Amino acid sequence: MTSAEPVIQTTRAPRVRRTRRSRIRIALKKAPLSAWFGMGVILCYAVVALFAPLIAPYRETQVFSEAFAPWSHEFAFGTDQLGRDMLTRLIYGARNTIGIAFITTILSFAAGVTLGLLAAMYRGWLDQLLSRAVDVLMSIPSLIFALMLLSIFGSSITSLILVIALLDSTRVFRLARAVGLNVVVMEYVEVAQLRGEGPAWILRKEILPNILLPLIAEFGLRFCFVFLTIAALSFLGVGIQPPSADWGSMVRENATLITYGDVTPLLPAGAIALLTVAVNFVVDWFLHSTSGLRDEN
Amino acid sequence: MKTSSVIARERGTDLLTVRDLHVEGFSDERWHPIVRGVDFSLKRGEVLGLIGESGAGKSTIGLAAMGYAKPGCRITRGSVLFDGVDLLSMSEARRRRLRGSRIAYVAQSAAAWFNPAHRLLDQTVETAVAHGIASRGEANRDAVELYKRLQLPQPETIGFRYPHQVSGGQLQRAMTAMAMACRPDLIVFDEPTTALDVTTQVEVLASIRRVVEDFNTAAIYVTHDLAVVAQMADRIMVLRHGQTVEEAGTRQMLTAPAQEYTRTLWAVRKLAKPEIEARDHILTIDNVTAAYAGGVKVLSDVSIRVPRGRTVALVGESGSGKSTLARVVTGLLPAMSGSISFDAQPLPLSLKQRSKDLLRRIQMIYQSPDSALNPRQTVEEVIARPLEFYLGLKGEQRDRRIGELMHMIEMDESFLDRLPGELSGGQKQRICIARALAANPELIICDEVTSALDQIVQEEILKLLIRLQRELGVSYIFITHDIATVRAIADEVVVMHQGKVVEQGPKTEILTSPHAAYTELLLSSVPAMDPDWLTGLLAKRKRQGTLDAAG
Amino acid sequence: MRLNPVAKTVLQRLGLGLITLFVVSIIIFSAIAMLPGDFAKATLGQSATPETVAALQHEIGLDRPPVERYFSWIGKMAKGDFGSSFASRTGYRRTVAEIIAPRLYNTMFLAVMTALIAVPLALGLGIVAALYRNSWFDRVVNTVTLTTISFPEFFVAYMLAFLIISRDTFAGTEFAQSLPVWLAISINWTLNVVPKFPTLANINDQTPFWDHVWRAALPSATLTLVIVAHMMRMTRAAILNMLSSPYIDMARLKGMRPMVVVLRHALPNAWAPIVTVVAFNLAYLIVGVVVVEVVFVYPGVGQLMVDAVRSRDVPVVQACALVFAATYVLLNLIADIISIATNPRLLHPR
Amino acid sequence: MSESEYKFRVAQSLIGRGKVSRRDFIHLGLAAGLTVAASDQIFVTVARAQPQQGGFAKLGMAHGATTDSIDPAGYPDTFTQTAFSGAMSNGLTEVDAKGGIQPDLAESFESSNGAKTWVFKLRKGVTFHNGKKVTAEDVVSSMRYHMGVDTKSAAKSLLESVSDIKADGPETVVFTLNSGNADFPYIMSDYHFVIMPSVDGKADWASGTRTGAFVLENFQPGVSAKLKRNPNYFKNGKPYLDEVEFIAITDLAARMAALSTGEVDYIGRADLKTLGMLKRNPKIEIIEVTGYGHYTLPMNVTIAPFDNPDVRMAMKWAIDRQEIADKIFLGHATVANDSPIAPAIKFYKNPEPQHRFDPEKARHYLKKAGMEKLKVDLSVADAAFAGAVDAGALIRETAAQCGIDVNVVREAEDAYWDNVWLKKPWCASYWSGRATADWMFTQAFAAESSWNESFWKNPRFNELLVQARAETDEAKRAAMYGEMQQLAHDDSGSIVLVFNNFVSAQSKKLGHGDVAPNWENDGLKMAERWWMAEA
Repeated sequence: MTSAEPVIQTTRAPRVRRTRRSRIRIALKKAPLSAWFGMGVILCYAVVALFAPLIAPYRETQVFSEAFAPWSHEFAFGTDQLGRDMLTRLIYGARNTIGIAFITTILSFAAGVTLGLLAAMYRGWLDQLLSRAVDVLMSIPSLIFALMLLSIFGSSITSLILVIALLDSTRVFRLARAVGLNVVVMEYVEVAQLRGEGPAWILRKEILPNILLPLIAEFGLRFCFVFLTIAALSFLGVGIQPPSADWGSMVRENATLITYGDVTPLLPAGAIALLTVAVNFVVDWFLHSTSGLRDEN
Repeated sequence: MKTSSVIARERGTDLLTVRDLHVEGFSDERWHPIVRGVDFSLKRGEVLGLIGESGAGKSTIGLAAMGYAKPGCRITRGSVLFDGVDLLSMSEARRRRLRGSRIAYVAQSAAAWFNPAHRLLDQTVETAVAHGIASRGEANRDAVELYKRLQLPQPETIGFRYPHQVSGGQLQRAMTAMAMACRPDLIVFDEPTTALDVTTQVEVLASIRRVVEDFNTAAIYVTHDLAVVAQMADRIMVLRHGQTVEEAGTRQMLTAPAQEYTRTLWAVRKLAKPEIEARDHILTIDNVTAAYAGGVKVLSDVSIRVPRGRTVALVGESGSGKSTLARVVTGLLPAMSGSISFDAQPLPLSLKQRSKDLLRRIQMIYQSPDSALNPRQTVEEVIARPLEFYLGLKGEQRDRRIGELMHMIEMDESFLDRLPGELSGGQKQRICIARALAANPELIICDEVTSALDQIVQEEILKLLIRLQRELGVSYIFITHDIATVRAIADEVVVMHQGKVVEQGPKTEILTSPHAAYTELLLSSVPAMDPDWLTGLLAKRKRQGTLDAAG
Repeated sequence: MRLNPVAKTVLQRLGLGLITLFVVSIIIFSAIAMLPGDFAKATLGQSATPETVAALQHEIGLDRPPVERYFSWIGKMAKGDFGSSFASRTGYRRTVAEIIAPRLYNTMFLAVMTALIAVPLALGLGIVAALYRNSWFDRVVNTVTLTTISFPEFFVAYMLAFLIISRDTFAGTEFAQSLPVWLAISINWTLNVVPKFPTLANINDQTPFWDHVWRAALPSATLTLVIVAHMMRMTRAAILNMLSSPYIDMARLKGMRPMVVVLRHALPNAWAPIVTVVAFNLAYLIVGVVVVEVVFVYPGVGQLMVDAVRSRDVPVVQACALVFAATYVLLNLIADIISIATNPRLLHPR
Repeated sequence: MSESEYKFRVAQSLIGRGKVSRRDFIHLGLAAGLTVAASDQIFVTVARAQPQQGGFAKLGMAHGATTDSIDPAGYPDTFTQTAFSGAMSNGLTEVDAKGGIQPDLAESFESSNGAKTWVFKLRKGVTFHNGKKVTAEDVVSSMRYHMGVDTKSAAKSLLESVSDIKADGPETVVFTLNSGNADFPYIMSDYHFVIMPSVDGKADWASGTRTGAFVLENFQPGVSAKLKRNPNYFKNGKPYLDEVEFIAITDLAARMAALSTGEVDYIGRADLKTLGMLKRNPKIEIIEVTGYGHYTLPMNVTIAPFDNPDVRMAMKWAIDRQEIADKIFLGHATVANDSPIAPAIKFYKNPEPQHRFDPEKARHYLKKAGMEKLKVDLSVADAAFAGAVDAGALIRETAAQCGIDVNVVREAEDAYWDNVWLKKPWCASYWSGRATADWMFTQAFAAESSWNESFWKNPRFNELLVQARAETDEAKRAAMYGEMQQLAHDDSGSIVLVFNNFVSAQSKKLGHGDVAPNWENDGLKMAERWWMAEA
């Protein structure tokens, strides 16, 4: 505060009234080019995923007579081994892969954040119990464990989502607990405790809003990891199952073509990579703007 | 300062000349001016005091005098002539050679400015060795010499400790030793004693002053504390909003400031509330003992009475247990033994056992409004919550009450949709006060509520608190380490030291004729607005042999 | 008694680690018990008669209740006996130890080889990127590493294999013929500069050391690409994080060169997060490389465990899981020890 | 024919015996009016066609697991079968390249008593790898290893009809069967029935001592098996190779890459997708053999709606077998006609009419069954066969055009054979095929067989099956098997989609004769039969 007048700024008119929307607008305006690129790509993917049936030229599983058709007007990226349009498969692949990864990440965050914050807030035996449980889960190789669990519960999409969400929530738990611990010691949390607020209110109103940014950043990263995990599981044969199109399986199915310099497997792999890079750009920007770290030179 | 040395220094030539200095800082994606055209010069061996409130640009100027701008800042215009060469136009490599060797820096919080990963000695000698001024062995021996001069305990071995292993006062002196390692021509002191307790501050000031004089080093001494700068500087420059308000010799500046702003600055330390007798006690603490997990006792056998509608100031240095006492009263740290009664009723010791209404009646305000306000809640959300939670107010009723509270803390209602980050420190503290008031409390515990604020703002807040007490009849427990604050607000004073109550009584009595030796030491360590205060105090203490005892 | 903080952490973590291993063994055992089918059905396959299956189940003790089997297993474990694979037959004992040992050696070999390349590379790149942050170098390194982790691991592996194959085939492809001659020639030349690493890493216990290195080159390169990004980014971030500390300003004000500022003043304080990430990635090198093992036919523990899960060879699965869990626990312990050792506050309490 | 041409011809015939050097041959070729390149080409081709001694072949197998062992009770896939049965061991008989049965360790065999008694005479002077002579006792122990209550052999069911085995002197073994079986020698060619030395009356499999062309040198389960030539092998001149290494490369792309980079000389189960591109490589040869294996979709005829023969017929017409052959198997399969007997098998007869995709006919039969529309579940998983799920997708598309809504249900791959096959009303299945019609029908179509996957019980069929088995008159047998194939085609619940082709790829450095169709990898005997044409 810079004013020296003993009279307080009772009369001073505040600056423009700031709503949440205007704050977001200001933040967006400051975003660097890479973040804009990232957001643009994510938006495109989201649109494609949401409106796949409208955008795709054919039905997801529609079969044409010609397998391995070359690129043409009719089939922009040719057809696959069953004679399905590659472009259509890519578009539906976006829907399936992103959709599943998104739901999985949401679930893993819901579980991880809730438990992590509870552990941070209550410490003691609850913290010990949860932390040790997470240690145990993390010490089992996750890919192989996922493989086992999926074998037990079947490779349905539901169990795929639940299993990956469970294994992934361990890392979210760790992060949420760590950032939560930083916030729990803040005096405004103490103020709420002194006021007599219940734990749910404190979690939701005092702690969560303050760890949202790192969590969102982590969300982006975990989303990508889930993506790659699904691809790896598809590689081991328990990922998203055909005839649903998914990028991991599409890479896997066409992998042998790479040996002959065929670019077909590059399309889904590139689609995965582009999204991952885009998400990371946005995450970098988020982390950068929250850490208060300035890259000057 | 000692008159003889002042004369000697005045014979020096111009060492540093700063002309038309402009510095900008980057925030909200924009460059804002921080320093707007400051000129000054400094002779060899001379000490210049830079004084001003936060945001006045005094630290920035101090760094700019080294040709350095903090990350996020840039020097946009001006020249800094050091020994005849412009620091701003020379190459980075040449500037680097000057830094540390001929111009050195001593920072406010040595604990943060020392690298935690290296031993003190390694950091002390680093500059000398890196600049090729001394060999490692020579530098080590010299460092020990400097430690001795700065009166560090065990100068032979203290260098082998890590920063976290020594106390704040010692660290500050070690940092001065580090700055002195190359015997620079100029040292920039950036609030070197602000983070220290008053009793420690005296010693550090004395040490610093001695080495600066011994080596005839020129210095820029940046501080917000007039009394401190009065002890150290030959000349004082008052800054405001990145501009010079006025500049003059120390004595002249203290006695006859030319500008109105300077006079306001000088005046703030004179606020004093007349004390009033109390009728009864709202809070009685009897023989309370408390300890943190791990069994370290922080309070032992503490008994305090808080008169209704009055203010009890809890005075003591860091570690005296005064903040712990606040936690005991609020129930966050239930006392191990002893009893507390509130409004003649026994108060459950643990927070969990207290009723909602009881919680409402005791509120707390914290030292740092930054951490006491949730950065993600608007002012309205902050103030409204206690209204809804305790009083169940809704809709129009609630909004009306919020309006009243804003009025009470003298803030416009248009602030309601702001986030704490968009407010100044004083405004934030007002919001914290409003939040406490919203509960209609009977007792408010104020934990160092003014110490993070500028002095003018401090005064405003103190006045506000006094007015509210008068109007609402609320009682305060006012925790502070600052005697001026005590003078301003207290009716009764409790002096604490190492977890025990040293003395308790009416303000005037304690401040004028203390009974306990510790109280006396504490009071005598508070710098006065008199350039000869430190010299006099040191002389007096030397006679009494109390200087070492206090360390 | 006041213990040295390192010793205290080690003891505490080892204790917790043992409990972790115990719980892991229970979880894995139950998981296999819940898997459909068992070893007998899995090995005998489609055409086995029920009597045959029953006879085999009896021989390997699968007809006993799971709880009893678990306790007999853990009883042996406590004595250091990992037991025998279900693939053992009367007169033909295959102990779990002898099955795992060579695989574990291979896995460790690959992990150490990769770590020796990847960790210095990641730290170096991270430090240089932090030093020249926002320079073109920083941006290029960031984007490249980011891209490598953005592709599925097996895709990276296939791409590397493709590069090797292209040495011989590139000139004949339509793509090459569509390029200008000079470009085609130079690409072909570039491809042939790379040594012809084997795409098949099928080593065995008789493979000489350097041949082992040679054969493990591609798997190692794949893993390097996969893990460098994470470690490099963390190194960079940790150092940058430190660069906003006041003591970095102090170092600059003391006239230290930027390299000295980063190496002597920022890096020592950034070890803890870096070491944690390095430990995480090393654990991944041992625990998570099953995909790379499959693609390059490298006989490591990951593939062994997947095989054992498929065939329900419980003792082998259990042993693999314990080896993995122990690796995880130990690496984290080492990371913690390094974090303490590099932090004077923890190493030398007041 | 000029003299030089004559000399050239003679020289060609001498190449194989290593009597003519490449250089001399080219000179002769020049003399005969050929270019250097042309005569060199002829040299290489001729040389490949002639077995040569020596060399070390690396063979990439599509299977291999860490639980593999040399125990003949197992041998679950091509790795163990080719390496341990085919290369290391011999059975009493073997199937030749034309699908005929030949004696192997046996010198001869004959039946009596309506094919109920079979007498095998052993070859004289054959020894195990350790020098011990092979006796009838060894044969009896080896067979008993797969019999009895407590055997763990996967081949137990094959010998269930054997009531007694005994040695008649050191060189004769007599099998007594419960009922006549004219094809019993074929059963003896099964890869499980390798002859092992008898130790204390029990077959000793663990030592790895067998009679085969190769001796096991090093075996790392799931990784590789290295074998070296058995110098005392009883077949004259064989094996040609000095050493073979079988390498487990389960990943398809890795297998293809290993062949392309020359790290292996042969791979089983080549990638069909890139076969066209692989063919362009002049150093690579591709071998395709129609095997006995076939892919089926058994419908449980005891459960509605498949209890109605017309529904079954509608389903049979609603599937485009050609499309499945083209797309799932990329043309590397032979369209089948709802009979499990492969063209290469004796008594094969293609039933009439050929079932193909015909929406008209499918609707016709559906209507005949009294239905307009039909909704059925098809349970699939790639555990049944690779591509089963995709096949389901194709079937759904074609069936939809016939008014049949096929709901493709994905099942878990693990324990598919436990939980889905024989349990779900309609699912996908695979048979590796049997060498004789009787064997195939007995296992998969006979009423009492536990693997009668469509639960089909046709009295006439089962009557014929028993009669034909004991019948020794070839013509009568042919007629009976012809009728049985027609019955299966017309009435059974098994939709037989296609017969698989074994597609392997190898470096042209490897030479071989005709390739046997009974199993993959030249009837599992590639190590013994193939040679290295150029080092």
